[in-house]
Amino acid sequence: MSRSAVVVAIILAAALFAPWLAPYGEAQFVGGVWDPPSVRHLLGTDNLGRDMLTRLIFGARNTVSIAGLATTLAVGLGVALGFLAAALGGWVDALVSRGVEILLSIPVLISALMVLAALGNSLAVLIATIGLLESTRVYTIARAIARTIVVREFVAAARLRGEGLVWVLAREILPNALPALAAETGLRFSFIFLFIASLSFLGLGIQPPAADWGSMVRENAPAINFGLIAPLYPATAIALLTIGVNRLVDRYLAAESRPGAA
Amino acid sequence: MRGLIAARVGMGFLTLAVISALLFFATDCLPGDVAAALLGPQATPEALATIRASLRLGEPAGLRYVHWLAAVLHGDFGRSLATGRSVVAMLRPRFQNTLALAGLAAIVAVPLALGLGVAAAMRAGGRLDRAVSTLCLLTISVPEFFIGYLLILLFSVQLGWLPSLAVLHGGMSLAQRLGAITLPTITLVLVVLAHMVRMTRAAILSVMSAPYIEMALLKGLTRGSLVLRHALPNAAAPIIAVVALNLGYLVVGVVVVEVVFVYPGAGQLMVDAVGKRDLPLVQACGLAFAATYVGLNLVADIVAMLVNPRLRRA
Amino acid sequence: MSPPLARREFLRAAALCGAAGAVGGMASLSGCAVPDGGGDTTGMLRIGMAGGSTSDSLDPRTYVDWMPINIGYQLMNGLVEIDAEGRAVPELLESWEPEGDARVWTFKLRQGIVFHNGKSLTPEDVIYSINLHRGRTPSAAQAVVENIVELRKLDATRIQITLAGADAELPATLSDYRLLVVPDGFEDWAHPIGTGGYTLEVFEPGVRCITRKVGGYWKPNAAHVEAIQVLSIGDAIARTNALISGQVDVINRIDGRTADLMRRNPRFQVIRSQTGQYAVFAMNCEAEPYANADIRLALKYAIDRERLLKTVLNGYGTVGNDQPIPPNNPYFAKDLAAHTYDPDKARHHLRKAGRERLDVALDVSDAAFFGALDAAILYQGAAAEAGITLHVRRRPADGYWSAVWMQAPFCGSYSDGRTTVDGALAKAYKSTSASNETRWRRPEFDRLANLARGELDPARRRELYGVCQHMICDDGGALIPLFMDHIEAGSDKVRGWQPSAIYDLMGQRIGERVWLA
Amino acid sequence: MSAAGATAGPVLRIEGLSVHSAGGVALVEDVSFELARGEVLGLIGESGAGKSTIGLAALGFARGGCRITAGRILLGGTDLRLLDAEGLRRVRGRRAAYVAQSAAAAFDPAMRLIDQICEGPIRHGLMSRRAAEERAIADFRALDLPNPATFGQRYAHQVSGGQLQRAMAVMAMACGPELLVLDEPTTALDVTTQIEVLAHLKKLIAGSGTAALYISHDLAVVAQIADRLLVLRHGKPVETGSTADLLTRPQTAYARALVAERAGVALAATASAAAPSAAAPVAAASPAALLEVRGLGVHYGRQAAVSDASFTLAPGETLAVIGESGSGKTSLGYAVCGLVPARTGSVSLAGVELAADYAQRSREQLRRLQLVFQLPDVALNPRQTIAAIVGRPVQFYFGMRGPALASRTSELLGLVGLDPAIAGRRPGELSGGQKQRVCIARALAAEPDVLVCDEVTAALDPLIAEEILQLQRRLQERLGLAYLFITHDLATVRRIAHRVLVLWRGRIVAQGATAEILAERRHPYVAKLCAAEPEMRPGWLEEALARRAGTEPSNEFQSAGGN
Repeated sequence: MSRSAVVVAIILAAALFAPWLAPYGEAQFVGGVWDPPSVRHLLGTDNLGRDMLTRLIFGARNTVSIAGLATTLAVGLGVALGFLAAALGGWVDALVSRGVEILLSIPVLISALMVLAALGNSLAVLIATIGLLESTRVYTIARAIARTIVVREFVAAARLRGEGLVWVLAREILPNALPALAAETGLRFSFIFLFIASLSFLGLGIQPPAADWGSMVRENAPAINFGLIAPLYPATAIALLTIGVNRLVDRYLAAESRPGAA
Repeated sequence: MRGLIAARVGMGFLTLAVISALLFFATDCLPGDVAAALLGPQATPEALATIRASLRLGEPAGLRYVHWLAAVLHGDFGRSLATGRSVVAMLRPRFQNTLALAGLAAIVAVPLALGLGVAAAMRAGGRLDRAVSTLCLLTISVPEFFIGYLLILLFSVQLGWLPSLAVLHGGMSLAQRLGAITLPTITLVLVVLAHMVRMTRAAILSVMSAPYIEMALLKGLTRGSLVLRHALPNAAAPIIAVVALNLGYLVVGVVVVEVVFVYPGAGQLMVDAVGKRDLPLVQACGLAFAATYVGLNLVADIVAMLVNPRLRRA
Repeated sequence: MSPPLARREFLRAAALCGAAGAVGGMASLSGCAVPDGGGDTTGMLRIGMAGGSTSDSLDPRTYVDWMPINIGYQLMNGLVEIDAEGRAVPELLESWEPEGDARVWTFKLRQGIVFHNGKSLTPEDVIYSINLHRGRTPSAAQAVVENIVELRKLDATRIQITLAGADAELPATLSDYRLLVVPDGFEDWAHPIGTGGYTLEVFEPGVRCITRKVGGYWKPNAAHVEAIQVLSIGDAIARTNALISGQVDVINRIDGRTADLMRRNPRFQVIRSQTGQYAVFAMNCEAEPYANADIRLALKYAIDRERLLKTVLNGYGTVGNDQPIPPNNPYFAKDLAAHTYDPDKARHHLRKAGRERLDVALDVSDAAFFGALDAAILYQGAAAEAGITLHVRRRPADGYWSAVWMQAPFCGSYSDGRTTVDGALAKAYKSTSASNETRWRRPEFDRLANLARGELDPARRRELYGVCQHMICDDGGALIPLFMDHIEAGSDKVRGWQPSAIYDLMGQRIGERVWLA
Repeated sequence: MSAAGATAGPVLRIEGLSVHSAGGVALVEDVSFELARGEVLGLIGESGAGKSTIGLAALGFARGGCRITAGRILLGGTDLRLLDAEGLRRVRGRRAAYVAQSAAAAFDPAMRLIDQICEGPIRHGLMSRRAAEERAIADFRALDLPNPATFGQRYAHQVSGGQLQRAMAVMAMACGPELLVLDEPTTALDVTTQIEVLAHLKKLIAGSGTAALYISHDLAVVAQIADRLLVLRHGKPVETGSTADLLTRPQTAYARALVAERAGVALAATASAAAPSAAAPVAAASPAALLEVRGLGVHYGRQAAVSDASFTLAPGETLAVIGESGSGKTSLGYAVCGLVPARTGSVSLAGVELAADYAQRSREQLRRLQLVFQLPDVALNPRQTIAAIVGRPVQFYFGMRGPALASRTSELLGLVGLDPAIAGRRPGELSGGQKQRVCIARALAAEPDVLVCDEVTAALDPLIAEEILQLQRRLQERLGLAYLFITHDLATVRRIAHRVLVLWRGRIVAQGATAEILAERRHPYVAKLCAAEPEMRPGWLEEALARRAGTEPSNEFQSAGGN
């Protein structure tokens, strides 16, 4: 098990068994504001006097689960539409690409407020919103990758056999697009951590007192001015998971780019 | 090829029209209106009524949009509901500032990202590759405003080398201006660098095992020209896409950096406009961003076609 | 034989295609992207303040946020000023006399005052300036002058104001920051003409403003600095960093912790003003379950005010007792029992209301008041001890005052300090007020409040206002946990800087008051 | 074949060379040989005998994962194994050049041909850009490439396989290297192009004194160009000697089998040339035409690739389509399959007219008409396993699953002479020959009525090609399978084709029974085709060149026979 795999495993374990691992309650006030690390509070306390370690553990659960679901939705939707646009071309490509362009050029503030005004605020809405908005970015990259694969002969061979579009996309194009898509997915997962926080800041996100790493960085950020490192704990947690996940992607990418693989 | 471009430009205008409609009706159906936003909580109903009458807010949204569209077709983007000043006059200086900052960041970020991405791909698995990847992944683990705070804390407060306020005004010399926007530029570069570096690296690696790369190696080319002249062009499609995406972000999504560095950009103007439900201003800002983005996408598609000849047929 | 556009050249161009748009932008960077100005900076007071917006205007009728108000006081003068002790003192109105039942007042105009355009101050100017906010006007100050029935020029130096209802503290009411005096018939708000100590040089809404000193200012001991530059800095940390790194001399609205940090550094000074500004969780008394008085009391006992004061404000404030009059106000009812945190008493009131448990939602956003979300989360923790499940619903700051305030049954709200007790009561507690956020309508309260307003005898007025405070505290729908201090900070070079009785930055008159050492 | 002048020391000396794969399997064991200036050594052996590995080792290179484990590689006195990466880099392309087997895959799809060809000399600082381009254009003209001045402007996908292979030769010779490694350079070419490329290479090698390592499986081709031969089997040297000695008096049993095999094919070719021998199938005289093509026209933009082609194909019949590269053979095949929609004319299968575009054809129609691509490197999905590639049509058309599917897949792999154990591997790990057999297996998996083969057996060595042809004949007799066989190998045409169709610049110039067409050679072009078939006799190339350079083709070809 490589180092990064261990790190990711630890974080997933924390996410899964949060209630049993956390020393205190998720919303429990246990001390002063930004108390330094002590025996009772290994990482000190946060901006409201809650135990930082507890918040990180519960934060892991919310962040990883929501980011995981949102990434799956974003990558699934983005890749499917991207491949369809590349494979079919013509008006399908034009229609979807322009639609994506529209979504991308509307500032996130307005789209988030629009969704909030229309659908209210629930975890499902949060995940759907992130999934939809991020899928536009995945779409752009997936389409670019697929366009170079669609013109190759083995795709023509499959189509000539009478294969359906779904088979061509899933078994002929996807395997060749996986290395680059894996890199994109790894990054998208990390971008979404912070996207959850910025949406929560707008009111469309995780309701207090639930914790998520991105919001913890935002709430504790002022401490940096007083020479306190409170915001660095959640920031480090995000960094560890980000580097862990993307290092695993690199391992897969290295295996895939060995000659004979492509 | 020219026919293709003309069609795309036509589509671009259509897209802008749809965006303007979407922005209008979206902002319009958000709670509250410009009168309530202007007068604040203590407003009396009579005062609200006066303003609403003077700004013709009573008319149905559809009609107001048609009026706006008709005016735009005659080149008049209308006046701000909140201040009565011409929307274009309010937007132009700020949009120039946004483009200047985004441009400066792009000039630094894009070549740097491609360079680092290529270097990382060339020595995949080596120390440089790991170092570059770790640095990039660190920058995307922290929200933009926090990167800004850290830079200000280090360069402005501790070392005092650079100002933390990027308030541009006429009286400043070019050196002062550049000094003022150095920190925001560094922040933006760090924010967009990671995505481009990682995608460049992945795209090149997924091409490195192709037979023509082996052939180029057997022709005795240096690893550098091998990657730059053969791997990069064939891996260009996703790279161009990710560069376009991030340039779009530099222009459309940079409000946070404007807030932290107090930079008079169009992002903050749009946030205020939305907050005040100042529809003509929201439209103008929205269209400026959208036009930039649609333009970027068009250029990206054309470059992708030029770089990969096989796409030209498609 | 070379191909028309060698692909290599194009590839290099493609790598920089993102910058193509920027080259245009770069050209503008050296050009003047923003109008010129801001020349001499010697002896310039640099203020970095929150409260600016790109849609600001210098027309007093549009003043809602703090930056335009500050600039207003640099260029123009008000009718009446509030001094450090909170008393109404003359500004352009030299003296005043109420008649009989405080319904008709006569004001004497200060003489020898000249506008920046050379025109001397006349009653017509004052009357025009007040009428700007009366009748069909878009002004938010309409409520303040609503009580005025008639405004008449008596002679070259005096004007008479007739009120609908008696108001013993009319002078204090006329100290409102929107009642600034401009020449009769003046309309060109882009270049306001006032009697203030400074004239406008550069004004970019939501960015910055520079005013330069005018010679011969009538007000004694005022307008010391050569010029004033106000920068709009919305972000609190950006403001703090700007001050620490010496780019500004004065900043407003800092939080309790930054205040402590600043006080430890001799290069800076921290000014703390207790102006009666308070945070409130407003319950809609006409909606369930808040219609029941016991439910309201249960909720009032279920909040830990001391912890809020320590955690949210870091001590920079005073504990509130669910009524709008602050302890440092002469009319404060000292005999009021404090609603200190008592989960058992809260449960007792719940049971009186026939319930074992209570499940309510509190809508809140930092747009309501600084630290509102943190306060709500702390309240959530404390209320749980009293068997009350409080769902904190975070709402967007955008459009908060239209979509949440006065809409959600239980939401965060705010009130800035008022110059008069009646102002405070009229704003949110009288049945007739449009901004009665708790919809707590008691005719008896209205009668007593109006009686007190017209009562000239201070002792009697204090007794009446005492009863009013009891009524709001015991029965009202406003849970007021904290009075919040205004905290501002600046470099030690700024001299003559005093705490103020209303608003911050010396009642927004810092520009003409302080000087640089 | 000029005598090998041993002026300076040997250009290349390899001693005790061993190369192991990533898994530790020995691909090449203890191979030694020497190569003097201007000399050509032929490396002969079945596919998988390590020929390419040795060729690459001559440039100090080992494919992904493999390692040169023992031996010395002396190029003009310098041992490549002692050089660091930079040293190797300076040698490759400049002093030693490599010509890959599949030019289509070896050329960078996103770069103009002229840029790739001139890249070597420019990067090695030998020539200015202008000089490199002029030399390339001169070489294009020397190799009869169409309008040489602008040929370089085109991209790899805009040029035919044969033209690309010649461009590859130009690229290799661009730096005037001391050593040239040719990895089966002409196998994928039709015969007339083959002799031209061979002639050009021979002239280059002789003229510039370049030493050449010629890797091939086709004895006849190597015989024309190699001075000496080295026979390899499973990575170990079997026999070596001068070409003449080895062809006439092979010592070892394996070498003898190889020579006999090639001679046998030649014999059969000559036999059938005289009269359709028993081996040649008699056209089954069933009346109903399985495939009927009327007035077929194919256009790329304004250029007409095929115009007014009409022919029929009966069940169990093999129709060969022969013609020079660029004559429209492939376009005709693609149009029949609907991959390139024909602009005029019609194609009908068993009486039912097929839509011009494959997308509109029914699944059954697509199943009954299968196409095998010319270039195996690009026709197989690099990320799928062989089992998936070959198994999919069986699963798709016949719904077979699980063990039944697995056994049918193994059966198909066996059919085309592949060890079923490779089912788990990916195309990238196979040799060119193995890949082509996977393509054929994939087509046969659909059990089609008509199989359109675009130069499929060209890349296979004779032993396997023979088995494929016998297999196709068996399927033909058992299932009545019909073939539209696009090829340039007249030997194959004689052995299996009932009828022949000759294409010249997109038009059918001759059509009829194989024996008739090949015998009478009325059309000058057909004669040229027949005369160009290489025989396993040294010196034949010179005669053929002389003949072509001379006048009308003489018919003494008739009496050529293996000796």
